[in-house]
Amino acid sequence: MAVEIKNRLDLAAKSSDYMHIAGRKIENIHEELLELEAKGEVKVIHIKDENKPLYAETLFGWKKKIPTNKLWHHKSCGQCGNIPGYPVSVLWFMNKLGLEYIDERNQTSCTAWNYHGSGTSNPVGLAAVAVRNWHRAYELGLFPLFHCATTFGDYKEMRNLLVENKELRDEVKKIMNKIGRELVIPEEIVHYSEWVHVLRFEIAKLKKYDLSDVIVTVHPACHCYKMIPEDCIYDKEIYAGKRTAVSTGIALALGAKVADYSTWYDCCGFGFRHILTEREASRSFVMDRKIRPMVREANSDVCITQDTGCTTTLDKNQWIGKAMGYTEQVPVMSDVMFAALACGADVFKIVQLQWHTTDWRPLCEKIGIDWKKSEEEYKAYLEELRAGGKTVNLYEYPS
Amino acid sequence: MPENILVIGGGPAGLHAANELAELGVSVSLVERDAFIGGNPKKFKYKFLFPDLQPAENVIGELIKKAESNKNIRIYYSSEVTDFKENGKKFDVTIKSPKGTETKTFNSVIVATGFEHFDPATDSKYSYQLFDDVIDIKDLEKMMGEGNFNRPSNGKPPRNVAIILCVGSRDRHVGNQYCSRVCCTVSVKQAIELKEHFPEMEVYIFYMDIRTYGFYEDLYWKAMEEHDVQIVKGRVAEITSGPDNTVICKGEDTLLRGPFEIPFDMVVLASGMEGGPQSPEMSKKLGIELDEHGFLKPANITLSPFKSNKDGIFLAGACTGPKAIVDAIVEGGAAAMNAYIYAKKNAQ
Amino acid sequence: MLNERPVAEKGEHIIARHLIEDDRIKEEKNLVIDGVDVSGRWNTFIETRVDSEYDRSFFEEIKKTVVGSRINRCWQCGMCTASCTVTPLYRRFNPRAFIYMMQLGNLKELKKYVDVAWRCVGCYKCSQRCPKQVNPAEMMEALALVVKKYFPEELEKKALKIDEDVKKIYEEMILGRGRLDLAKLHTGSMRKMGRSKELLGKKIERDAIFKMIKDGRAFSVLRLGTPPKWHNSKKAIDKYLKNIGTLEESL
Amino acid sequence: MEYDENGVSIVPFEFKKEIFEEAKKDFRYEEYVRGCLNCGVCTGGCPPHRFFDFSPRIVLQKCKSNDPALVWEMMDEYIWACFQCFTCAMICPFLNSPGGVIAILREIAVRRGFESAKRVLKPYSRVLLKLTAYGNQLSPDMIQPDFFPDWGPHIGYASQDLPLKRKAIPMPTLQVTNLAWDVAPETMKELYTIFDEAGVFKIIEVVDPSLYEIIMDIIDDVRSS
Amino acid sequence: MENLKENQAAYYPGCALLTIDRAYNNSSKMVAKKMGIELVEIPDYNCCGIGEMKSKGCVSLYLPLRNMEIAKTKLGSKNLVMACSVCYHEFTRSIQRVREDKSMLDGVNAIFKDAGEEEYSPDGEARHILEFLYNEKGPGEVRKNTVKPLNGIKIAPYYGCLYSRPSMYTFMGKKPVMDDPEYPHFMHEFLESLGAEVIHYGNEVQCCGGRNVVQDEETSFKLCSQTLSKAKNAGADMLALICPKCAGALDVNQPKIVEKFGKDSELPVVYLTQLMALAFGFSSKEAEISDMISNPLKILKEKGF
Repeated sequence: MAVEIKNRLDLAAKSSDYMHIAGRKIENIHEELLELEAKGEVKVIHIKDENKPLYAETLFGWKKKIPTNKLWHHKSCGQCGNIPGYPVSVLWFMNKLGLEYIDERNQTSCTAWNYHGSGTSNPVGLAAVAVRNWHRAYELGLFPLFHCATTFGDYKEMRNLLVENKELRDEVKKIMNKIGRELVIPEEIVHYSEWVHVLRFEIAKLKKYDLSDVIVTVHPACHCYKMIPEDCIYDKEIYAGKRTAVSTGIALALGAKVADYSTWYDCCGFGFRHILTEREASRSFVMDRKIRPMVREANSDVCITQDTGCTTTLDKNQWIGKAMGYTEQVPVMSDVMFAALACGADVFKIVQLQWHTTDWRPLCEKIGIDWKKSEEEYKAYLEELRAGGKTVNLYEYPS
Repeated sequence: MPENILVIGGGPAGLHAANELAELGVSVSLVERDAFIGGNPKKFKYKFLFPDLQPAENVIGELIKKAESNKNIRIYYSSEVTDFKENGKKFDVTIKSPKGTETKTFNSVIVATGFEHFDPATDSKYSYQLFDDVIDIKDLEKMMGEGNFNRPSNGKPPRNVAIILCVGSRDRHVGNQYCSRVCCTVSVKQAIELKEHFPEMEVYIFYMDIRTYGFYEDLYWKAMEEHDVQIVKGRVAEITSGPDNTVICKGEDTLLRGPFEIPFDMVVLASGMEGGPQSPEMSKKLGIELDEHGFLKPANITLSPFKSNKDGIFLAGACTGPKAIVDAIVEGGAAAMNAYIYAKKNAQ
Repeated sequence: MLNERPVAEKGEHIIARHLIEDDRIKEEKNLVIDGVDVSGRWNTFIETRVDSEYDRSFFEEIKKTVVGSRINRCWQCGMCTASCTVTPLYRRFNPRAFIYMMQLGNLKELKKYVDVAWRCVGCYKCSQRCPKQVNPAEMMEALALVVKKYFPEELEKKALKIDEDVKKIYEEMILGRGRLDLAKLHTGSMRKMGRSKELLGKKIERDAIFKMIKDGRAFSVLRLGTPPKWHNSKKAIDKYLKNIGTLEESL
Repeated sequence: MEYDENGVSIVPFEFKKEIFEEAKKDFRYEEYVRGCLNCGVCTGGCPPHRFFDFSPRIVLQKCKSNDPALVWEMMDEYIWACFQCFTCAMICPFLNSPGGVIAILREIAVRRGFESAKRVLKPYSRVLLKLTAYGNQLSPDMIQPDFFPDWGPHIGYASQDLPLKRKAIPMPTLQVTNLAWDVAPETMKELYTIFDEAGVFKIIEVVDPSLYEIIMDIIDDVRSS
Repeated sequence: MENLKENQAAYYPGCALLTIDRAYNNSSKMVAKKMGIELVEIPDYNCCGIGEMKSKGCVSLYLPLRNMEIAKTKLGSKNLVMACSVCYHEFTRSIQRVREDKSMLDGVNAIFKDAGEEEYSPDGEARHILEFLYNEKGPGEVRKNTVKPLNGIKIAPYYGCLYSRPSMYTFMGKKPVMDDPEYPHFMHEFLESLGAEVIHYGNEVQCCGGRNVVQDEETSFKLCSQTLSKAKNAGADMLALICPKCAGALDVNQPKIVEKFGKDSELPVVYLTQLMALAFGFSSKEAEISDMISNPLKILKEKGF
């Protein structure tokens, strides 16, 4: 039976100064990619100065270039369909920070959720979809930013497969020819949470509320840090460089307390197919392996995630816990949504917590956010729209 | 005029080689990067050596005393070889020490630059440096050498301890595919010492294969039969926070085919041995071959394990691969004899 | 061989259902929460199967017994199971695993095997071949002690109950009289198993019994008697068993 | 189909061999299945292992055994217990990817239209439809109380007044209800070409013919618009 | 106390041999006598525990050792001969356990003390009749005494488990020759000396499941049918035993086994000492061959006995 682990609040901010030994570990895919580019085999979407890149260290000590400007949003179906506050918060911050980007209709899903859930695709299909979307960013002269962790993981894998297999490249080139596109590969595959991570101190400057009383538990996304792990950000100032730093980084930068719990490494129970068709497994996993430890061990006020599926799974499955005596509840939101809350974004119009199942109101009250006022305003706004009013958009399509 | 022989590295192998050569009347120059000699056993304060659990001081202290008292041996502390040139069958070597730089001609050279302990901090799954109570083999050796058997986090005796084998060995993630040979034996030795100090403590060893080869097996049997050390088959996959200030080791018990998540007061990582940065450095400076594991490569691993691929340069000890102190000493002797023969032949 | 995929009673919508033991599936047939009908699969939960502690006290307990004194030696090489006479007949009978579970104090896992654990035939092949002289054959006796103490309810199940009852007959005879009356053992056991009718009702049994009566062997049993002064031994044994302070203690 | 007591379908050995060969022919197989030390680290971190008697170590061991019968044992149900979280691949000291092998095996099960795969995918067809017909896997109007009673009464909130609430989202791409975001028809057409070429439609035809018909109708509409 | 003479040995009969398996008891004594050793029964013997008392701590050790103590005090013999393999196992086990573990010796002696008996010190050995006759007299002596060789009879020797296993108990300190625990051969040699044809069939030391024969017929019958059919298929006319427990499983239960597993498992079973008695010139009546349920008399008659 789990017991409170109160003394582990300091763990996340622990630092360490070990040395990575250069030249060991897995071969660096980036060098091979550049070789292919030199041979004219592929085109590479480079991160240019105009992308205002910042650097972060990955698991084995490589420097990863994270572009922060001139980005092409590769949205996530789960986020847009289910947790709209998720992409909206990203755009909200981009506007706040005065960064350039494009969000458009010419983008498909990465199709990897379907693949990992059902197996109804193949590497050629996955890689072609990936390249199509990459090429769209390329032709606009922008760098793609991926919102979903599964997209991120899948695209990392597709990049590696494309770099390593000529046959696959040829297949994909053939398909690209048919749709009038080319084989392009981005220099780095970048997840929005990495963008948040490298800009976390900039973001923290926008902070409106004091979070020092808020205890946060972080749920890292498997497809972020477990798939192609060498590409993930680890920071020696965060968890002593032992756990992926994104999400924890922004929570710390915002001044919240990050508590450890015993099932940090566990997945959320999404299981791709399971969340839709076998929720028996998903909900058991959520309650037993994630929510209960988060509440019992860490007394957590909020669970912070970095991915679509995790947010949905952890949020939606708490209510049914009552059926089997799981009384623990904790609001769930992504790191960027939490940051937006802290920086004064509207609870309803921007962060859109109204779509969430678990009760997030006590958290708002703890932070000092007047959610009732927001709710009133939102209701009035809806009436306005119903009467034929126009949406106040964060962004308009480029003409 | 006596032969001049250079020994690089003042660990067990280098010291023994130097002592043997000095006995033969050779003039030995011993270059040591640290301010002391005795190598890793001295540096990390090893307490007892297997298999007979004699105090490390008896062995290492004896080697140091001999070297320091022999006037045929000149020891360069805190020094390094900065320049190395072949001069016919001889070698012109520049040694940089705090006292200055000097260039000498040597008839032959023995490389005994030893190994480095694998740093478990570079393998994230073990949470080393994240949890105070997760320590490694050399930390524990040092603690025990100082008479401290308590938990680093709170100074209290641990109720149970997990020892995790194959940390940094047999793992492609960290780039080390080889078996480090001695960690199993050191671990069972440490388990015995822990149990002797705290008989009530529970000690568990998580293993994939236990490789206490040869007579070292005696220690393994002793640990089980006399000290009730429990072995559990399964490598640990994760270490996380546990209740009451413990850390939880998670893994699969491959014999029961089920998951375990056990809280421990202290976890000891049996980190392996690596060639360290000094091996490629030697390879570059001396122009000798490096193997795919990051150690120096013997000319013929079976016939002449103590020879480098270059005539006149000999290898001894853990610079050619993980080995026990006794093997390092044996190789020191063998390298000394071969270096002496080479020097004698080509003295004119 | 089955013509249809086996369907479980609970959690039948879980694809890999046979990878979960039945008792780990929690499901309410009819359930309404907050006005929402979540009957059946909508409230199914699966319990985890994680081992979260090692119970060493259990190991110490076994180590104190005569039969289990070498439990600390076992290194799980599997020679015992490889040699075992019973394993080929009952795959789940695995001495190596039983010893391991006892070493780690994993009662939860052990309990799953109680139904086969008693089947050891005591042939000592395992003990002969064990490279560390753990004596697995006797470890199975230790296992019986464990079952008796920790899962007394399991002893009520049919096969185990018979084993236990027969053992009791042996015990009463040997400790009570100092000698064993094989005829009485046979008839007593048959009675315990509810097979008394077979004794004279079944031709094979009847033939053997008549044969033994005819050649006089049946009556020799009656003359076996009890060693003189056995009551002294009996008293000493009883005293020992009361105060032994281990799993072997008789209550 | 006949099944053994573990729910594994009974097929001739030759067929098992054929399936195993098909898996081995996949260009990723060699990279995913290198060697196995049987150390159990993969399973030690495996989330479904906590609930199912499912173990990536066993997956690897069975593949390494080179015994088609053992691999076949996993084809019906075993492979579908995996959560595809890739903890195993992250941690394996041999750099195997048991999760990746499972993806290959699932592909085969689906491509071949195994009964088990059909059973698994039946409730999944709505997602397949959205994805292949519109290039977008999920839509806000899919979350209906009927399908998600276990997500509680709040689910009702999402489905009430949905178009208005979607309209209130300050991103033009998101102001639709039948898709997660508004995908341009030209973009959909590109995707159809990709799926055609990669054989994805063919797979769906095998595994769910009626779904295939529906999808084709939609595609024809989009293509002719 | 009456000390034994030189050609006498202390003998532990055991419960089965005094009753149901009297044929084994009597033939053993007859054969030993013929070979020059008189087996003298110890008085006031008690049951060895027959393997069923192992869960009773030191009681399981006390039971056999009490008999060793009787042999020592009443007959002045440190050693004790017995014909039953189960008894043999219990005796050797007890002696070995108290020898290597002082705490167990103390436990046993506490019972001895409470019972008002003399304390036990582990200095003697238990001997199995086969091993005893082999080591004391040898196959040569057998051949010498054979007056009616068993020519033309194909015999499958069956040792069972506890005669030879585990060697850490059974053959500790036995001189001059130890039988092989995995491939015992003393009975082979005896049978050859008797003039019989020895059949090799692979199940010589396979278990008969006799220990659980009462409560677990299922297992025992399966094991027995394997052994019987293997021997029969190898061409054996009969199976020779050295343990009454094995007889319980293979002989007494044979009709049931045949009923369940078919005629393949039908094979006459006889004790080694009975065969020796026949070859030594005793009549089949004296050897009490008719006691066996599996009817070895028929084949013996065919072969001229």
